[in-house]
Amino acid sequence: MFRTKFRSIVILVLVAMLTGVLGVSAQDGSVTFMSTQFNIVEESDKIRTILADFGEVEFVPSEEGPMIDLLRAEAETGEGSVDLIGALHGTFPVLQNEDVLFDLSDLLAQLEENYELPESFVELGKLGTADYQYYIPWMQATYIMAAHVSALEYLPEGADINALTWEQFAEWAKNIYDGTGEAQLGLPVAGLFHRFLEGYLYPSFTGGMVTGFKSPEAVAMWEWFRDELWPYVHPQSVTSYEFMQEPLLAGEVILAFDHTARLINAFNDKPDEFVGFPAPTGPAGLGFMPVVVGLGVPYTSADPDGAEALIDFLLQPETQGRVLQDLAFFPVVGGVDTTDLPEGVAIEAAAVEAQAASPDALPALLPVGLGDRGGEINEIYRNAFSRIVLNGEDIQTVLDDEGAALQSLLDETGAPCWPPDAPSEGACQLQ
Amino acid sequence: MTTRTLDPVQRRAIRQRQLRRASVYALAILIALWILLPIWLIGTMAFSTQQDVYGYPKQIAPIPFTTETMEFFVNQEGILEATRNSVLVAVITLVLSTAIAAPAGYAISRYFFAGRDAFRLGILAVRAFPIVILAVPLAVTFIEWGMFDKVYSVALMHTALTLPTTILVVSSVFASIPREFEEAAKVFGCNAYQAFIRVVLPLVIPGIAASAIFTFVMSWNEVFAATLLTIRNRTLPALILYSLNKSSLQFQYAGGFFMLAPSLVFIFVIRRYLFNMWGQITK
Amino acid sequence: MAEIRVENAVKTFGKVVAVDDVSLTVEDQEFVVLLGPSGCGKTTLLRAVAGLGIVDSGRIMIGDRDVTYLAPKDRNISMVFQSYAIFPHMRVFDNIAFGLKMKRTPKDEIQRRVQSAAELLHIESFLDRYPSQMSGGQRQRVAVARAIAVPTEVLLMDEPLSNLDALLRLEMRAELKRLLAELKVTTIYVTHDQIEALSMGDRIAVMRDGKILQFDSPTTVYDMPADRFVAGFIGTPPMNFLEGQVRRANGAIEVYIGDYALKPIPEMNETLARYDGQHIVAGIRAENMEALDTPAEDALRVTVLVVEPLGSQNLLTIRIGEDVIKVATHPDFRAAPDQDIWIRFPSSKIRWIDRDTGRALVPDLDKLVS
Amino acid sequence: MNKKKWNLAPYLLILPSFIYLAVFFAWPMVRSLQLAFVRDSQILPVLAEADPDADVVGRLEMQTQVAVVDRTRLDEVLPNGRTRPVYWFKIVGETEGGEQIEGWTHQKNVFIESRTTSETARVTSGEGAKEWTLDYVERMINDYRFTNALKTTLILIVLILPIQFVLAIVMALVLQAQLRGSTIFLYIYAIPLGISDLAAGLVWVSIFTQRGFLNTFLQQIGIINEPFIYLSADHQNWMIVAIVLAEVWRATSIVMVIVVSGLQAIPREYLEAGELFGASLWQRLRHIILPLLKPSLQVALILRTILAFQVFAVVVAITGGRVLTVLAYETYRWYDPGDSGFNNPNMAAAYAGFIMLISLAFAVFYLRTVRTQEEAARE
Repeated sequence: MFRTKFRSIVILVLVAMLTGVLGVSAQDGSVTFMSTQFNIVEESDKIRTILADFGEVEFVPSEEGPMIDLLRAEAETGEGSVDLIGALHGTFPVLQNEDVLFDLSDLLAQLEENYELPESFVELGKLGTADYQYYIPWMQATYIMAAHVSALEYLPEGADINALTWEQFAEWAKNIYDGTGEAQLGLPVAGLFHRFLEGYLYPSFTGGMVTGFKSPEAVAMWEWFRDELWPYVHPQSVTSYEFMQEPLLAGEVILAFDHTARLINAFNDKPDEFVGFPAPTGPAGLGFMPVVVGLGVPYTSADPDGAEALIDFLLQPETQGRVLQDLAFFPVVGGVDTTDLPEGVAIEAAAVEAQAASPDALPALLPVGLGDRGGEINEIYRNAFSRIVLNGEDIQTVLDDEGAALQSLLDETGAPCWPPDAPSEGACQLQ
Repeated sequence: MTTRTLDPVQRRAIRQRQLRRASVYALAILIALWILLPIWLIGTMAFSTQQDVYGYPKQIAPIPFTTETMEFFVNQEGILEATRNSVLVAVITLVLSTAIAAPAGYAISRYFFAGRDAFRLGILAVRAFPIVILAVPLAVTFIEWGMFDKVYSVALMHTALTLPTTILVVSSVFASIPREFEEAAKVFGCNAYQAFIRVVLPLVIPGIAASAIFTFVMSWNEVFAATLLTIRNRTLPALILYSLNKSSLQFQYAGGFFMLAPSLVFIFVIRRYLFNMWGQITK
Repeated sequence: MAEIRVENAVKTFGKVVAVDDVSLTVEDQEFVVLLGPSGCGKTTLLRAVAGLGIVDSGRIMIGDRDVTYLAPKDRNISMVFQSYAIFPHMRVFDNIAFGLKMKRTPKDEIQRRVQSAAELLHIESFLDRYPSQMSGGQRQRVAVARAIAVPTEVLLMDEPLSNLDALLRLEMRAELKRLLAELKVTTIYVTHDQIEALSMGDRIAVMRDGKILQFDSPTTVYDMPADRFVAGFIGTPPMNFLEGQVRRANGAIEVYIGDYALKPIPEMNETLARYDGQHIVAGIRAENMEALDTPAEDALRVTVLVVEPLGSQNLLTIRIGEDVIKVATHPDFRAAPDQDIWIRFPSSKIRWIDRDTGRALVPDLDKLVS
Repeated sequence: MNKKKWNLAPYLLILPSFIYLAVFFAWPMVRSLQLAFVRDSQILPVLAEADPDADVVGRLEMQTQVAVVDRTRLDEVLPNGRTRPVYWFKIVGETEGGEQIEGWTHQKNVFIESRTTSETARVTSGEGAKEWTLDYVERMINDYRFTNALKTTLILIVLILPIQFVLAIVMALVLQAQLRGSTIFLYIYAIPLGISDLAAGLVWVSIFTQRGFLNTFLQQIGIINEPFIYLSADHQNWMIVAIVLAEVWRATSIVMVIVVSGLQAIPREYLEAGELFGASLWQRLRHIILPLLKPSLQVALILRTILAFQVFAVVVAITGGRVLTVLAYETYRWYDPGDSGFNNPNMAAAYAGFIMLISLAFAVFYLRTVRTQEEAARE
């Protein structure tokens, strides 16, 4: 009796050791593509399917921090496993600082012969230098608004859904509340809500993201947000809403703001029930946040030719079209066939187009130059929100407190101002 | 039953006795329900149709019964992988922890040596320390050593976390084997090693197996270290925690049940040893 | 030949001296009982002989071999443990065969020896059982069977009967005695039960505080205890003690208990003379006094406190001065509490003890303590 | 001759665990303290020549603006076969002390608009320099979320522990009553031992969520007309209630097990004596059971408190970790390199250290209070 028990334990150990050994060994000669985008399993799957058409690609989704650590470590040894990286614009300044990326100027020249790349994005890829192309723009995304058709009847009179002001938007949310008895505007407070503050509210009301952080305009904005908008926001926004497509589909909210990739399921599943529209305009313009994703090649790449070929593949209008179709990230090259888009993507595309084309458009970049402390700036905006809106603290006090934290973050990292704030010599300064 | 008539005082005493017993029963059942009801509810959700999962009001039994929701969960990319990681981590932890703890537990229970009390105290102190204090620097160290995001690094961490408990449990298991068994073996011709293998080991294996299962459960459930130490090779709890707000209700309910189910079995297996294990530690 | 010789053994645990410079020789095939209250060092001494504890200093010889530092398995000994230490995961057969297997005895011989050991202890029908399926008494038999199955000349027993109930103990006591007489092994038997010691041992070593107080045959230990402790520890009831004063009267030595004079035997005169005028303790066993229901010339009048009829005798508790003593009488002797009776002390049965040292006073002390 | 043998065996036996705990416990702990109190800053060593091994002529702070007076280009051949142009710049800059420094540096250490033509640059990296600092601790204490986390953590402990202990003692007494089927009750009561905080959180979310079981139940018996939203920023008390219930549900078993073991160690006679002398259940509990259980309760209390400081998955599952947060979750967030975290191990270490400190303080407090009571009793 005891003996058989003992034997089964021994077998268990052996099995464990074997699986451990097998689990560790995974090597091949393909191009390794590490990306901070598409690191949710469903998305990883889709991009892998697209990449399969290029050939042997090992797609490795990663968080930003570990990717930077890995590249740093590989640069030290001189030999690397990562051939190509895909990351948000905001990730690249850190890599620039580490000097781990090839200058892709030559590749860019070749690519520009075949593809039509927007000059502004190419310029972003130089990260403030004149002649060092750190990344090639890969794709873009942004944040837009979504509404269930049932919400449209509450739209304030005379308001144009494609040219709303924030005042009208708040009125709309209030109308819904008055009409249905429930707060049905959803904000992804558990998700990427900080972008809403940084890229939408602040630019729309103060004209900038950082410099006007504690300005009188900002105080007015917070007052408005607290009193006019927040009462009509669904309470579970704070605790549960990270991807707004879920509550939209579940019918808990009928009006929402989120990243295009986090709304797409709603538009795709029920294209007849949901409409997409641009963010509203504020006194200073229509602040919105385009998200640029770039491709860079670490000089430790074992196969830089393969990496460059893969960049070429990813920029082909056909590939860009498929990424748009399947993953709802928008193309950076011209000539992408948008006639046959899935309905959901088409809805988003129209809203994105309208948002960018607005005469008052005030595109706000993701924070730049904060290095590995990029996460902290988001927390400052979130803290301001929590303290002012949730806790009801005095607005000016909170903004002064958090503004001080913001200023010291900027000083310590030496980050100069980035759009929509006016460029600065040295670290960006709050007004 | 005797049919002899009892005087009223006796009858009242009997009735009071029965009443008291019944109320203890009622209390016992009430507490059992308090523990079982939530499990039943999450089980209900895990085996309801998608429609019922999203539906409101909720049902309190999985009718119609379906494995659709569980399938949805299991078929999520990464779940099987994470489950495999979790099992792997737990098994490595169990083996490592038991292998390292067994000799130490034996030493503590069988030898009087200088520093024994200090060692015991040290172990208690380790157990009393917050995991968080270890996880952060270990994560940093593992990155430096190139061991970050590996299944075995989580197992190493879990071993450190479970080792103190395992040592104390194992030592109490050994302590429950009378020293005279070993002495008898020695008198009748065994050396220390033979006495251990022939007499002590067969007797402690059930107890140690119980402690190993407990180690397994601790590792299986551990979130903090697993979340800090992994990015791609997430263990199940780490993966679920990570994708909590991103995921649908179906995912959450099924995930909750999926994590909880093995515990039902394991605790059942080791229930007889629980007091053995914890009782002696507290001394 | 397996004589056991312990020479100047010392064993300490921290500050406690468990065995204090003990020397002891157990003759070949002799049955020696180590008797004493718990904590007297008897088990420690036995374990030192077994090799389960190594003495701090001194020497232990078995036969001609110095085994002081040898491992137990190399001492060619056998042992019965207080808790039996029957392995719960082995059948009775394997338990009994354990020592033989360890010594790589041939299979058929194991079979034979286990069988005969089991028969000797009447457990041959339980060989296939696990210990958990047996009663305490049966397990005890298994423990003994295991010990005698191995061919050894030394058998050590550590309170083997203490976990049995009274009736079983009585039965096993006789059986063990018969068995050991048959086996002709040298045996050391540890117990705190003086009846066991008296009834079984060839010789008894009475221990206290790590020292042997007296090592002699049961009758000597009973009749001529070497000191007050031994006298009080052995016997049911233990020996009575009366304190008296030595006086020289008319050339004779007398010891006064109050007004009553005890008359020592003449052989003691010389020894007791040295205590003239001092206090001394007289020891006498309950059965050695004579109780009378009528006054007699040389009898002491006392008052009965308690009467305990025990069947074979009546045990009276009486008070004499400050002391309370027990007197055994014939069962026909009638007495009731508060009744006065008279007691006579036969001179030859009185043992004299030094009040301060507790040592027994005998004409030739050295004869008693060998 | 006093031949006391020095027995090596026990030391050999504990050696593996000793080494393991030293490597994976003692050392990380030291490391943790170091992380919390040491800043890794950078300073640029300016070199005499365009060569990494050249002498250092001076050091410049980060973000110093420098003039580029000369440059040289090297072509580095990489293992992948490509060549990479690498520039060295001769720079002139001023230290914080106002000293002029002129020397060479590698391109990776400066930000420069154009490597071929620009005449100014900015120092952006250098070599590591460690310095002691209290900045992380200060930042932690001044952090807006710190107060929230500390407050919530303490509130939870104060609410959860007493409920758990009362419930655990009741459970233990029920088990002690030797009902028929008590082994089944024992098993059921022990089930939560194997349930993780995360699973418990998920279970209780399913009860408290807007479309959850609680609302279903209340609506069906007619107490409410429409689903009530418990888990929202406006109803933080409800969130606390949900967390407390989840924690009581999940973590009472361990206390129960310890209490039962303690109860079993109390000789039955004591209780029977109490009963015989007419003590009611409450009196027996108050005067016999609880005093005798004190050591067990003390152990359980310390264990539970320490564990309570570490739980965060329940809180995250129920509150989302934003409105209400606890210290352990803050630790995780500061460490987390993912998009909800700040990737700052130093701050995480400061939080971890704080948790350790406060756990120890509680443990010492418990030990103290119990001991003084005992001493008082002895007098």
